[in-house]
Amino acid sequence: MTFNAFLSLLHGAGVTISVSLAGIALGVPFGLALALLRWQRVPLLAPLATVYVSLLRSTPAVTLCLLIFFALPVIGIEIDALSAAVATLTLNTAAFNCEIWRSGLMNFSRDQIEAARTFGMSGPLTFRRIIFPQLWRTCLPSLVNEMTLLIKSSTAIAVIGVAEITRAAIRIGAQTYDPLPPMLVATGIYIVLVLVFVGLQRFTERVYGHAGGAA
Amino acid sequence: MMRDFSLIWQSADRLLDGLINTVLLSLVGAALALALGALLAIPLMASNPVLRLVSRGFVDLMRCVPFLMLTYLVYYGLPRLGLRFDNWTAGLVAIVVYNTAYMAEIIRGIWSRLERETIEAAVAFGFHGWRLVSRIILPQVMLAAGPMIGNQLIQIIKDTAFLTIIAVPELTHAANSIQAQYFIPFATFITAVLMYWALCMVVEVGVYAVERIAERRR
Amino acid sequence: ATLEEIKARGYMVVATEDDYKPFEFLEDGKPTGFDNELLVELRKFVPFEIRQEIIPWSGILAGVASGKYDMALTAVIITKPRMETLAFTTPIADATHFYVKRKDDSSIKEIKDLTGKKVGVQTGSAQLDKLPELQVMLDKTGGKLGEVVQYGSYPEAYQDLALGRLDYVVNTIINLRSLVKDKPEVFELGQAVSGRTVPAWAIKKGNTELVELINAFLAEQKKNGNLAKLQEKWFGQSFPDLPVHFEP
Amino acid sequence: MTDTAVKANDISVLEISGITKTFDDKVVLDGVSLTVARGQTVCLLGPSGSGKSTLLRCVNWLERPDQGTVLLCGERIGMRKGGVVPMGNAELARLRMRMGTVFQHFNLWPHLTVLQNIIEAPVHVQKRRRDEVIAEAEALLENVGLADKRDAFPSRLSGGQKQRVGIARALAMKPELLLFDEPTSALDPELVGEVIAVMKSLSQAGSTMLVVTHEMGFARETADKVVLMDGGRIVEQGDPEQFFGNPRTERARQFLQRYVSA
Amino acid sequence: MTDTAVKANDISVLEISGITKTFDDKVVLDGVSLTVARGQTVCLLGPSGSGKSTLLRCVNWLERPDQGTVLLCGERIGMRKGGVVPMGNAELARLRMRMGTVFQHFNLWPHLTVLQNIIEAPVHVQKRRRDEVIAEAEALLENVGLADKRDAFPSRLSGGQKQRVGIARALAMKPELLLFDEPTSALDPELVGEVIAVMKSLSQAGSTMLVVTHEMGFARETADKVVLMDGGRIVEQGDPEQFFGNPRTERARQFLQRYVSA
Ligand SMILES: Nc1ncnc2c1ncn2[C@@H]1O[C@H](COP(=O)(O)OP(=O)(O)OP(=O)(O)O)[C@@H](O)[C@H]1O
Ligand SMILES: Nc1ncnc2c1ncn2[C@@H]1O[C@H](COP(=O)(O)OP(=O)(O)OP(=O)(O)O)[C@@H](O)[C@H]1O
Ligand SMILES: [Mg+2]
Ligand SMILES: [Mg+2]
Repeated sequence: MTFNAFLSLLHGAGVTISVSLAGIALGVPFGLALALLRWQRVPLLAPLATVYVSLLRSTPAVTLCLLIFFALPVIGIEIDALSAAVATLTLNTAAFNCEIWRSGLMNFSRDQIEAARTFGMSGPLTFRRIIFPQLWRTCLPSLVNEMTLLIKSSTAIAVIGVAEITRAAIRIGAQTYDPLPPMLVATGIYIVLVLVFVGLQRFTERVYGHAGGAA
Repeated sequence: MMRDFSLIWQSADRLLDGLINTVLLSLVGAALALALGALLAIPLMASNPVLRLVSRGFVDLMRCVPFLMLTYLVYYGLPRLGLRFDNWTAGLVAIVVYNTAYMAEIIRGIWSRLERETIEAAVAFGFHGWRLVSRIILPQVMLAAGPMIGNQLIQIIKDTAFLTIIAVPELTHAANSIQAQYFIPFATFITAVLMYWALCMVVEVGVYAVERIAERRR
Repeated sequence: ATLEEIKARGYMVVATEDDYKPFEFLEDGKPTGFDNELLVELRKFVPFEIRQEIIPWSGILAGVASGKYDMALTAVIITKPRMETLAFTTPIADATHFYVKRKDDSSIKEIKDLTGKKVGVQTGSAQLDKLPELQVMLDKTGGKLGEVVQYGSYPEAYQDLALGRLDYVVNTIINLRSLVKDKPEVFELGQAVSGRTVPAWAIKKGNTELVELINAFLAEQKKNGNLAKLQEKWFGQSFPDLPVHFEP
Repeated sequence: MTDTAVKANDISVLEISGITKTFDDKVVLDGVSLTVARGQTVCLLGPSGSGKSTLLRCVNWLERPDQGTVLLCGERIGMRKGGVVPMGNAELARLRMRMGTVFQHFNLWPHLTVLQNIIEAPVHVQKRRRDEVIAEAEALLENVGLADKRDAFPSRLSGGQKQRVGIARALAMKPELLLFDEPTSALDPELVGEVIAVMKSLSQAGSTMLVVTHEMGFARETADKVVLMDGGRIVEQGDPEQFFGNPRTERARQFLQRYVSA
Repeated sequence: MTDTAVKANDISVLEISGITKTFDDKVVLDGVSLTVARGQTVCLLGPSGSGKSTLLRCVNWLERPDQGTVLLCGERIGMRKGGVVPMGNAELARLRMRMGTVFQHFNLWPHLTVLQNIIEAPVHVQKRRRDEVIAEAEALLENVGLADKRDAFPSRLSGGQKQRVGIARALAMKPELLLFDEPTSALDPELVGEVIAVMKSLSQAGSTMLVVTHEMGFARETADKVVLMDGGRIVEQGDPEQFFGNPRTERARQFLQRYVSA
């Protein structure tokens, strides 16, 4: 592998990082919003969220990406490749995150919510002050699971010409007929990247592990 | 578009073969990954730091490695060490090893936030080891983790699609073959998505049933 | 878009692949290869701007089908099923199918030795469609086609061939020659296993005016010798007797 | 004991009438009516499963009764004027804010420290000034003997300690009506005395309390009115002297007898 | 009251000596020694936070004491012979199986019905025959007045009902030693009477009990020995007549005084 090839891998890594971060930053709160709709059984919106989750979870990311990029313009919505990539990852991960948040919400202590209500806390205030500070800790391992999957599956966006790490590696391999070295380097980059998230999870668990617990 | 679908109808047998492979791989993969994931959660929660470190190392490694890469390693790498699987087995091994780690982490996450008191009560009544895990802890975890485990089961179904690179003739493999042959991507995708959707529905019905059971106990 | 629409808006969009050496690939991030050099000439030929998108094969399929790209400027092999949805330009090369085998495998010497052996091809590829022709050849010697394994792309098939999971792989002469040149110690080129096969650029079916414009360009390239020069440069040989219209 | 007659003339802080509640075909409350006048301390007695907790939960509308009305200082809880349209959450919250509840199972918030548990609602619901609330909370903690646990998390407290935090948390709201669900059931006798002292001083300061309890001593000494429930109904109510000295119903006699023998 | 003198001559079912336990630099138990003879009922009294629950938790080794030994029928708990090597979980479980615990906060298993909660350990730990255990469990449920809640889940029970299930669950183990952590704290007086009747009959059938309680009446009537803890130490122990009638220490006098006044 030449130095230039390595540079193009690094460039791919930059694309993967920025697209993944955008997907996570948008997808995690979007998933939470969907979960709240379902948890509160909001009429009309809750069933819609259910169908959304069901459909989006079963659509492969590559397919979703192609549909967004190539099919949306047919109905008059023009979208550039990078936005389509971020939209793909966001919409996809939000469906999975919704289920994670919902799982946490359903298991949240009813007694604590009741205590909050008797103290006159409104729904949003209860959520902000009582539920969420505990909820995210319960959901963290699974959320990070989903983040790792998102980063690794972000290669799906290559199909519309966004050259992230894997695509960069494939391009190098296609040129040299020796796919292994660029693939190994790409894998190494993935491992380092995901390790940052996993490490942050472990660190957070250590810091917040002691406070709380069941009252 | 109608003509596209009629072209697909002509290749229905290929899609059906793919679907059967996908179902088999998902079913066996999911069952094994869930069972092994539950087992792996035990060392993850162990008080012995060595056990904990080793199992966590495995889990975090799997979470870091791209699934495609793992599949490559199992299929093309292991033969160099003298371990040779056919593509179906290699695919299954990759799916199980990879998803076991994810399942274990999901289960550990819920487990670590179970009410300590109910577990202590069980310990005080003489439960320990596997029986404590299987009778008191896992049932509570499974009831609480329904949607999260459902997520991962759906990931397994979709992971089978990656096995197309090692020539496992599953659903995506069949769909790709048809779309490239006739150059009709969208009709093929829609057909495939509908088929995957049907499979995921099975998972969703299961998750819903678990939620019902859990609801009655809350 | 039709030629009229293209002229009106002032540009056309073509899609090329990024991992299809020697037709199109990237060298230090810059597109190069046979098709990319032709694209330089095409830009000079047409009276409008040409925008290029570099996309993997599966994206090209979807893009041309949806009309986002006006032309797949890549070596799309002309087959009957594809002609149902696509229009093809004048062929740009010869892509008759050959087989490749492991160098150390002495059991295969000629076509009839292929009987019952395990073959790898790309899924949904033209190569797959061509296998019946090999079947016919084998029939003549009383043999039969062995198990067919379909791969997502060729590099994996070559890997499995090297590992001994396959006995031979079928692909176009151009690709195989390029492969054998790179890995002479592992692979060895065999004989032709199909009749004549040609690749061309693909345009959405019905867009005849655009096809005609591109055909005019290719005819000019043929006449001024540039096409032959590029074929020589990238494929190691030229194909002077390519048909203008090809019916598979 | 304070003068019941005078207090009863005041406006009722709580007026429960005809509350019925059914769980899975099982009638848990069966037409319960009860009033608590300003400044009164009403004790709710009754065997396990008689519906005492459920009645309290109906008062702050955690449980929606099937029938009946609950009025807090004349304002209807849970239903808008007219009694057909259910109240919005914001309205409910405003009414609930005026009641303080101490739960049978404490229900402390595990992610907050003792002090944070206490100031949470006054600061974020009542929007009172943080430093002022903290000062009050510290005084309350002093009162219930937990000044040193100020920054501990609930999981580190013993049962009695948790319950005392629960009481402090309810008091910090300065509520018009205090609801207690067995506030002393997990406290040892020493602390029961202290807590009762706190409650008495509250009573004198004009607070109104509805207390579910098994502490007959407390009921006898502190209550202005004693109510005995059984099987979802009120079987007897009256002032404690009469109730404990000379119960009118057979059921009450039976209930008290067991108590004396235990 | 049964004859303490005779019982004390029997072998000790429980022998605690010199237990010390520290949490974050805070000494919670400070050299506690205590024996419970076969058939004895020992009541543990003391103010909140004095370490009563922690002592019980040390007995079944849920909490590992820093120092001291616990013997169950002469067998050391938590440590292998020699007292250096900690016990394996299986060994510990075998010993714990012989003790039944009723928790202050019930700690029922939420995923199991009332009946399943009761039969879980006898069937799966003690490996007794299922139908036999079910029959016994039903009889126990009858005893504690919960026959109709057989198939309900714990979340649907009132506080007192949960506590009674907890008691039935412990009794179903037919344990050699029963540990109660405030078993009656959430019960009404009527039930306290019933539960105490159950406990008395157990006592007569030869069961041995260590009971943390705030019910002075119960301690006075049922205990063979009363132990007062304060600040992690035993400040006084003796037979109930002497303890309640004529306490030796100032601390006990003070403790009892509060109780009487409450
Ligand atoms: N969510 C519920 N679903 C079904 N039944 C319930 C539910 N909550 C309470 N019950 C039943 O209603 C009855 C009354 O319960 P409640 O908690 O009001 O009793 P209580 O008088 O407070 O008893 P305790 O003194 O034991 O606390 C009980 O029989 C209980 O089993
Ligand atoms: N895990 C723990 N970490 C730190 N301190 C603890 C822990 N568990 C208990 N304590 C402290 O130990 C002391 C004794 O607690 P314990 O639960 O034994 O009291 P108790 O006598 O049972 O009181 P109560 O009657 O209120 O139940 C308390 O001060 C408590 O705060
Ligand atoms: Mg109650
Ligand atoms: Mg205690």
